[in-house]
Parts: sequence; C-alpha cells; structure tokens
Amino acid sequence: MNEKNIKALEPAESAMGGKIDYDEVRKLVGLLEEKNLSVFELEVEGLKIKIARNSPGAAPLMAAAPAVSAAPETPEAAAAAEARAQAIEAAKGHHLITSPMVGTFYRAPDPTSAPFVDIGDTVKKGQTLCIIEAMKLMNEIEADVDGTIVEIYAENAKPVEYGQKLFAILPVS
Amino acid sequence: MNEKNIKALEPAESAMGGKIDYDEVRKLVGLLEEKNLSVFELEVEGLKIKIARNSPGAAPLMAAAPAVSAAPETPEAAAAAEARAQAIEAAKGHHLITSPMVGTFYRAPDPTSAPFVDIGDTVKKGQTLCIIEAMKLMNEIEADVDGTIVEIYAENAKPVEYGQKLFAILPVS
Amino acid sequence: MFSKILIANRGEIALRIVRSCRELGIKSVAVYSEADRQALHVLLADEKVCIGPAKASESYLNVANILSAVEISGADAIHPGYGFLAENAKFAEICKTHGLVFIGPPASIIRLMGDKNKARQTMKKAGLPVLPGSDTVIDDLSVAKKVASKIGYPVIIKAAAGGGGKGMRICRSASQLEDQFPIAQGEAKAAFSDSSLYIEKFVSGARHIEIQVIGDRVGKVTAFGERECSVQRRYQKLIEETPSPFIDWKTRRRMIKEVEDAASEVGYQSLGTFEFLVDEDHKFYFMEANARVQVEHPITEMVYGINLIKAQIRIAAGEKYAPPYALEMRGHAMECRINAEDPVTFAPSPGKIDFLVLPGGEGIRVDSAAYGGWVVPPNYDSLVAKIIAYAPSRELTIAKMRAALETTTIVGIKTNIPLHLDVLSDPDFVAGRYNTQFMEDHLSSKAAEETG
Amino acid sequence: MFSKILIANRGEIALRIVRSCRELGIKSVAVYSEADRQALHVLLADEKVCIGPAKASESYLNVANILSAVEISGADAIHPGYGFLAENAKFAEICKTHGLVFIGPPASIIRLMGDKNKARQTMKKAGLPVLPGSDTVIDDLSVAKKVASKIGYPVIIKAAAGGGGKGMRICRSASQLEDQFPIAQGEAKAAFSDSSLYIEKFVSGARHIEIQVIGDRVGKVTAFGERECSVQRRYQKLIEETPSPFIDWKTRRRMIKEVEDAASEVGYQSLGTFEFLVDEDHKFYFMEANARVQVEHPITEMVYGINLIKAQIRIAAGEKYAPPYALEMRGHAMECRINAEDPVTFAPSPGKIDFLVLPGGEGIRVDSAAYGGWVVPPNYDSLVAKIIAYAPSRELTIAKMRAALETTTIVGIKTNIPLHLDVLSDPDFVAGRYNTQFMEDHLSSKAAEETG
Repeated sequence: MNEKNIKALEPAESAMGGKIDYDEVRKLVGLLEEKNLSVFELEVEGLKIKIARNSPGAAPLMAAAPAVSAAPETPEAAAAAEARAQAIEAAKGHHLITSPMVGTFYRAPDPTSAPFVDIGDTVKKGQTLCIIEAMKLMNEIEADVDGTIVEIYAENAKPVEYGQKLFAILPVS
Repeated sequence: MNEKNIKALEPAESAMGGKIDYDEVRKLVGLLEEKNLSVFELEVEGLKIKIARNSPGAAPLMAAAPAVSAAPETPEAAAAAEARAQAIEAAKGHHLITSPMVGTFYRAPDPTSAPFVDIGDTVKKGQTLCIIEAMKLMNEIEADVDGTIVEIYAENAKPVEYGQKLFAILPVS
Repeated sequence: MFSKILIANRGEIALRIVRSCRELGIKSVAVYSEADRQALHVLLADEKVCIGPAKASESYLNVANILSAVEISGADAIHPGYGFLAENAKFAEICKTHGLVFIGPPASIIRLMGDKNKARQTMKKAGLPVLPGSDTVIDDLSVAKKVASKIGYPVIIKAAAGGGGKGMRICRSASQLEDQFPIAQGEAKAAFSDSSLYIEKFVSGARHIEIQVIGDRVGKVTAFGERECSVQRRYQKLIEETPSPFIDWKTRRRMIKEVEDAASEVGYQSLGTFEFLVDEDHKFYFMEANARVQVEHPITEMVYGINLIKAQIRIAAGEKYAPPYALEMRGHAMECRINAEDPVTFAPSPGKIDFLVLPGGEGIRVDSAAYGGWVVPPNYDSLVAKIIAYAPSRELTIAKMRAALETTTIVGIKTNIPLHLDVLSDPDFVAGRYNTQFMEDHLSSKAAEETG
Repeated sequence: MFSKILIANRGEIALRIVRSCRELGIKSVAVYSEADRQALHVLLADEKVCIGPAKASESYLNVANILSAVEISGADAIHPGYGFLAENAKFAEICKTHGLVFIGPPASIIRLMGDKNKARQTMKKAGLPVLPGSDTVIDDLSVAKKVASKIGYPVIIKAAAGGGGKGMRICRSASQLEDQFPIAQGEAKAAFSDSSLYIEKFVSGARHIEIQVIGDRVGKVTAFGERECSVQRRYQKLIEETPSPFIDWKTRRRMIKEVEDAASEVGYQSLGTFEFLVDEDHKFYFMEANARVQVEHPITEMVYGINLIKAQIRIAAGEKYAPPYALEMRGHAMECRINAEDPVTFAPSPGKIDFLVLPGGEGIRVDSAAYGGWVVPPNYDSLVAKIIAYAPSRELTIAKMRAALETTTIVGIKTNIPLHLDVLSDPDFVAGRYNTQFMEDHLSSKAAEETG
C-alpha cells in the first residue's frame, strides 16, 4: 500500500488525446521526482495535465529520520512507467477492468490451477478474469466486453483498492 | 495609500506584446473584483498573465465588520482602468517617468503657478516635470528623454511611492 | 499500543487523526472515495486504500470495503472520526468480532446514547437533571397531547434516534402540536428510519452548553470545563467558545462534577460530549450525549493545553487517562467553522480553491485539510477549515479571531467568513449576550436592515 | 494608543506585527522594496508604501524614504522588527526628533547594548556574572596577549560592535591569538566599520541560553524562563526550545531574578533578550543583550500563553506591563527555523514556491509570510517559516515537531527541513545532551558516515 505511485488524475482532467508526447510525460514525472512534488499542473496548447504523487516532503533525505522509515516498496521507475502506461491505455482506447471492491486479487481459482486468463488471450463477455477475495468471500470478476487481454496490472495474491486497474482489454471492433 | 489598485505584476511576468486583447484584460480585472482575488495567474496561448490586487478577504461584506472600515478611496473602475492603461503603455513602448523617492507630488513650483507640463506638451531631456517633496526638501524631477507628455498619472499634492508612475512620454523617434 | 490505525473518515478530522498517529509513532491508513483521491488526509497518511465511488453510502459508509481495507493493510484499530460510522453501534460490534479495536465508546454506550429518550432516562437515573418530558417514546398524537399538557406548553418534539435538528419542532399550543407531530414523525422516519418521537419542555432563551468527557478502561471519567455552542443556525453550530461568557465557576464546577458522576455511573469510555440546555437562572438540563469526538473539541484542547485525540487513542489501547498537568483552564478559545458556502444564501459552494492563505501566528490554530489547488468535492459536508483563536481573555480572543479571518484569503469558492466577521462584530455577541435564538435574530435583523 | 504604525521590516516579523496591530485596532503601514511587491506583509497591511529597489541599503535601510513614508501615511509610531534598523540608535533618535514613537528601547539603551564590551562592563556593575575578560576594547595585539595570558587560554575574541559571529575567533594559545587577532580585526572592520575587539574566557561545552525581558515606562522589568538556543551552526540559531532540558528550576529562578535586577538597574524598556553562556556546572555568564524582539520569541509566548509584540506596542504607548495571569510556564515549546537553503550544502535556494502545504492542528503554530505562488526573493535572509510545536513535555514536543515537518510540503525551493528532521532524530538531541558544539559535531559525524 505504501507504493509511491505516480498517477495521472481524474480522467476528466487528464483528457489526453493522440496529441500527447509520452517523452513529455516521462519528463514531467522526472520533474516530479526531482522537485519532490506532490501535485503538479501544467497546461500546454489547451491540454491540461495534472500529476500527483504520494510523497510529501523530501523522500530521500527524510529517510534519514527513522520515524519516516516508510521506504518505497516499488521503485520510482515503476511508478513512472505506470503513469505512462495509463496514459497510453487512455489514448489507445483500451477497455479497462477495474476492481469493484477492496480485497485480494487472485489470477487463478486455487494455487495449483492455471490462471483464468493471460496476456494475449481472447475473452468473451461474462468470462471470469480473476477472483477478488473480500470478507472471506471469493468474488469472480467477469469481462464486460469481448476482446483480447493486452495487460494485467495487478499481481497475484496482492491487495487491490476500489477502482484499481486489473486488466486492459482490446475490444473486438 | 489604501487604494485597491489592480496592477499588472513585474514587467518580466506581464510580457504583453501586440497579441493581447484589452477586453480580455478588462474581463480578468472584472473577475478579480467579482471573486475577490488577491493574486491571479492565467496562461493563454503561451502568454502568461499574473494580476494582483490589494484586498484579501471579501471586501463588500467585510465592510459590515466595523473593524475593517477601510473603505476604498478610489472606485474599482479606476483601478481597472489603471491596469488597462499600464498594459497599454507597455505595449506602445511609451517611456515612463517613475518616482525616485517617497514623497508628495507637485505639478507646479507653487500653488499659484501654472503646472510645469501638461498632456500634449513637448519636453526636452533635462526639463523639470514636477517636484517631489520629501523630508521638507523640494526635489525637481526632470525628463530623461525628448518627447511628448501623453499621460500624467499622479495627482497634484498627493503622496507618491518609490517607483510609482508619474508621466508617460512618447519619445521623439 | 497499536501499530497501525485505519481512519474511516475524511477531511480535517481524518488529517487530525493522521497527525496524532504520527506523533504517537503509529502508522496510519487513509481510506478514501474516488472523489477524495487528492485529499490531504490521503496524501499525508502512511498508506491509503480507495474504498469506493464518491457517494458516501458506497465508500465511507461501505463497511465491507472498509473491513477489507483493514485486512489488506493489516491495521489493528479503526478510528471513525465524527459522522459516517462514528456512532454506528453495529459497526463498533463488527469491529470487535473481527478482533479490531474500535477507537470510541463500547457498542453498548453508543447504542444507549443513540436512543435519545433512553439516554435521557438513564442520565436522569444517574443523577443528571433533565427537562420535564415524556419518559418513553411516543408514537401516537393523543398520547403526545396528554404528555404535553402535563408538561405545559411550549414543548419541543424530537426524534428519538435524532440529531442535527431533524424531526425537531417547537409547539406552543395543543393545536400546533396536532399540526407538527405528524410532520416531525415523517422527518424522523425519513432521516433515521424510525418515526419515534419524544417530548420535552421547551426552554426559550436557553443556551446550548456541552461538557467534554474522557473515560478510560479502568472506569475513571474526567470532565472538562464547558463549551458554549449557542451560535447555531438550524441546529448547525457556527461558532463555539470556552469558557462560556455566561457560566460562572460555581455552575461550571457543578456541571463537571455531575457529569463525571453520571458518566462513571454508566461506565462511559473514550471521548464523549454531554449536551445541556442552560436556562437564564443557570439551571442546566441534560439533552443528549454524543458518543464520539466532537467537531469543536479543539477549543477545549487550547484552554487545557491537552490533545484529546491522542488521549483517546491511548485509552483505546488500554492506558489510563493521565493528564500531563493539573487540569486548569487558562485563557479563552473560540472556533469558527469555515464552510464552503454562500455567506448570504447558505448555498454550498464546492469547487477548486485557486489561491489559499490561511491565518497563522500567535494564538491561531488551523485544523483544515484544504490546500491551494484542491477541489472541494460537492459530495460531502462543506466544512473546509476550523479556525481556532486563543488569547488570555474573551475580548482579546474575539479581536484575534477577527484579525485572523480578515487576513484569510480563499479564492475560487465562496465561504462563510463574511458571516463570521459579521457575527464577531454584533454588539450582543461581543457582550456575550446570546442564546440559541441568536443567529435567527441576527440574520433576520440583518435582512431587515438591508431591505429597510 | 497609536492610531497607525509603520512597520520598517519585511517577511514573517512584518506580518507578525501587522497581525498584532489588527488585534489592537491599530492601522498598519507596510513599507516594501520592489522585490517585495507581492510579499504577504504588503498584501495584508492596511496601507503600503514602496520605499526603494530590492537592495536593502536603498529600501529597508533607507531612512529618508522610510520617514517620508511615515509622513505621507500619517503613522505615529514605527516598529522596526529585528535586523535592518532595529538596533540602530541613531534611527531611534531621529524618530524621536520627528515626534514619532520608535517601538523599542530608548536610543541610549540600544547604544549601550550595541557596544558589546561596554554592555558587559555595565551588566557586571549591575550585578550579572560575566566571563573573565578585557575590561576595555583592545586595538593592539600586544595588549591582547597580555590580557589573554591573565585570563588563561582558551580565550575568545569578539567584535565590540559585533553580532552574528562575525569577528569571533577562539584561540587556544598565544600563537593562535597572534594569527587570529588581525583576521578578527579585519572582519570586524568589514562587518561593522569598527575593528575594536574584546577578549573573553572561552568556555567549551557551554550552552547558549537567553532570558527574555520586557520593561515598561514606569521602570518595571519582567523576565521570563529561559530559551535554549545552543543548536547553532556558525552562530546562526537553528532550533530553539523552552524550557532548556539542562536548566533546573533553581538556576532558572536565579537567572530570572538576576536579569530582572540588572535590567531594572539600567532602566531597560521594551523587549530585550539577555544572552548567557551556561557551563556544565550551571554557572551562567552574561554575554550580551539584544535590544529588540528576537526571532525565537514565539516559544516563550507558547509556554506562558502571552503575546510579546502586543505587549511591546502597549508599553511603547505608555501602558504598564500587566500580564493577563500569573506568569507560569506550562508545557514545552520548540521552534524550527525553516530556511530556503540546500539542507546539505547550505547554499541559499530562492525562487518560486510552486506548491505549499504548511503544518497545522493541535499544538502547531506557524509564523510565516510564505504562500503558494510566492517567489522567495534572493535579496534578503532565507527564513521562510518558523514552525513552532507546543506540547506538555519535551518528548511529546519533539514527536509533534517531527510529525509537523514530515507533513510540510514546500515545492519549488529547497529547504532545511531534512536537516531539522535529522537533528530531531539525533539521540543526543533527543536526550537533551547538547551544547553549542552540537551542530558542528552532528554535521561532521554525518559527513563521516556518508563518506565512510
């Protein structure tokens, strides 16, 4: 949970069309890290970008104070990649499956079975993609479009938040 | 001193070229008043505008609290006009004479004499434009270019700050 | 002590709890709705879990997701703040069955205080004076009329499950009671899914005064000097202060003593607030008790030099309550609730805060989760900041509060700061001459002035 | 009382005075350089006058323009803050001849305290213990050597007109004195246009502890419990706290009493601070007195629940000093000076603050003229905020300060917050085991760690 993940904000605000330069996004994310920003807004040619980051204060130096021991679990690079990936999905029109609840994500019905789906698999609407365990209940999450799995964001047996991206599907057009 | 004057900020930041639409500036100033803004920044087509205003808090309603009795001495309209004028001067390349000290501005050598200069007058470099009284001393302020007086900003016998605009001169080109 | 606390709330109180956790060396987990992704309590907590969409019933009131968040974060206690699940006895019970510490009173106490009529009867037995009224809940108009005529008009009818003024009606005659009773029943039903009402003597010109308590697990209850909360509009508190300009030390001592005794009697634990009506003769009558931390708790902290949230957490972890020094009030504290709303129409004013300068300096405390650039979501209550002023005397505190509000700059949303400044200059308020009718009178005389 | 005060300063102290004026119902006039057009003290004052370009010598030190600003604004008093003209006896005199009240000590007191050697001699006569040293200023190396050998090495040489560590040199032997004396003379000359030096016994392992005083015009001087200011780097204070973890109540009582007597003896008026070295045996030695309000005055205000600036203004207007209640220290207060500087190299870091979230909540006070969007000018000192934490005990205060600094977000400029957090976690600091050598040791051991 303590990931220092960098995320593009509300979809409405990060309305990124085909115009966006991903190198630019990468540069922005770099700036965020360098300047230790929490929130950052930029407007270029009518395009508004807002980026937020989960670390107030000077992370590397704060680590010197034992009370602030929360060391980043995932490297900053991964966070930058996630921001980029998210922007790419939005731009490409991929269909995202997000978690409808808080719980633990499982890719297979049990530890010995094969995953429900993998990247490249074709899925049908209604097909089970994963299980989220919450309150000791196993909740099957289904595809709501026909298409091909192009990305799996969540890690097996790891916690997921409400609204967290689980899968990207390239819909059959 | 208590004027609610609206000013375009540091020249460097209000780099207004021929592109600026003065109706736009007027709208901005209106917004400032309406929203009771202190500082306002806007970027349009690569042009950055920053406007500040001398009234924190909600002026009209604050007047209801006796402790905040400071009623505006000059109407908001005048302030809006000043912001506009300043933008126009900068755009037109007028030469500005500003006050080199804090004191009281006099347009004439004594109350019974005619003013040193008036709008439309041609002035020569070195010619006395006004007097600023400071520490009981009368300081003559001279023109530093040849040209025509196109605007007189300060009022006779009223205080002026350091750097306050006194005259605009259209230089002889 | 706990190792990790999940905060099942948002806004300034969530941030307040994040800060207290940090001071105590406890990790904090923020939960948040999609509308609060950029909220300060989320940005400043050690961990965070999104628990649902903007709608509170699907996020901040979503018990399943909150408990899942506890599970995946490994928190060992939950702080509910105020509102949302804070006074939900069932939730407190669920926490217990899940082996989690609910940082608040035991479920039995929450349940007792949640039933306003039962609370009143219990407190009466425990020795607190209550207003003459119905001893049981009333579901029937004819019974209501009988009770009311026995008490004597004016009476006030209240929802048994109530709070926030919903289902409350003042009746000055039997015919008014006939009109209002079914309306109040309908309101109570709509607000609390329970149409039960009870009836009390209505005291006009009364003050709303409350006593903060803290009870630990060894059964010791400590009560503090009163908070004056009579500046209310439609039962929503606007300005609170301590001490009350109206309460003398004798009354204060008696209130503290009687509340300590009554709260001990019922085994009160954690933070709580006993609300009283105090009439013009300084007679006080118990109205209800709130089994949670109160929005206005900071003013008590200022005059006593203590931290109630930290104390609440320690007590929940089993510690005794040990105040750091002799509990004595020093100086005067006042809180203004700054809401994102039109100061004249009271219409909510959510939106982006373009520019923000909060007050500071000597004697000023700000409890706020607002920041420049933050968008106040339209989905929740409109409280954006609590500004607390503290000075040696009431007069100096009012001057300080006025200076603080005049130098507060919030651009982009409307706030009720002008209304506060207006009240702070009202001669009756300045003289300390006010009761629960004050805001109504103040607003109508102001309206008359403007139209006249 | 004054009707209008002109504030001949900038930054947080100017804003501090603006706020105090508002609370007292006095109009405030901000003066500002062109670099401070958007400064908060300017935006929040009732009136404002631009007095010159960015360079301090042409604006904040420009007496002619400041007096003209008084004239055109009609102010009847000047508050000089700290720094700039605050300890300029000549300026205080000019104010007087212009019929203006200078809110500070009389010119004679400023002049006396400005001559460090004379101040020491005077205070010695008035009963304060001073370190063995030269009784007169020394301009000659041979005299210096004689005096030093009489006192016994190590000795410290200081500029008579000095302050801020300039011209100060520790000499452990005659040969070191020979080397350092001319260098110190040069520095003193460059910094104060006066090469006079004096010599004192150097006490190693000493603490820098100061006593706040306030004297009114009827001759009553009140002194307050000590401020511990030993956390310094190159004579620049970084963290101050009160009470000192080192001073027992007996020593405190004696220091207060002796300072009150000595300050009364010389007719001290207005705010002032008596600085002492305190050795390991709790023996204290007067070093110098600062005839102005001190940057770190807020921590004294926190533990006593008072407002020194408001008291200073009232006294300047002729009022007696009447504390609001019995002056007793309650709890513990600590101040961290947040500077716009690189936390490792100490290089100044002016520039635009892109995003700002200051700390708040229970026990936190922020004195700052910074706001989100403000550009920290490169022309003046780098202090951007004073963060003050207040809690019942030293341990809780440190925890609170740490929590406050961890949740402070300043984007766009570098600050020394990481350095503060580092000090606040240093076991010696946490244990209260530190003296004026602490920062040097701390930094060098940290540097060794990093290279090692």
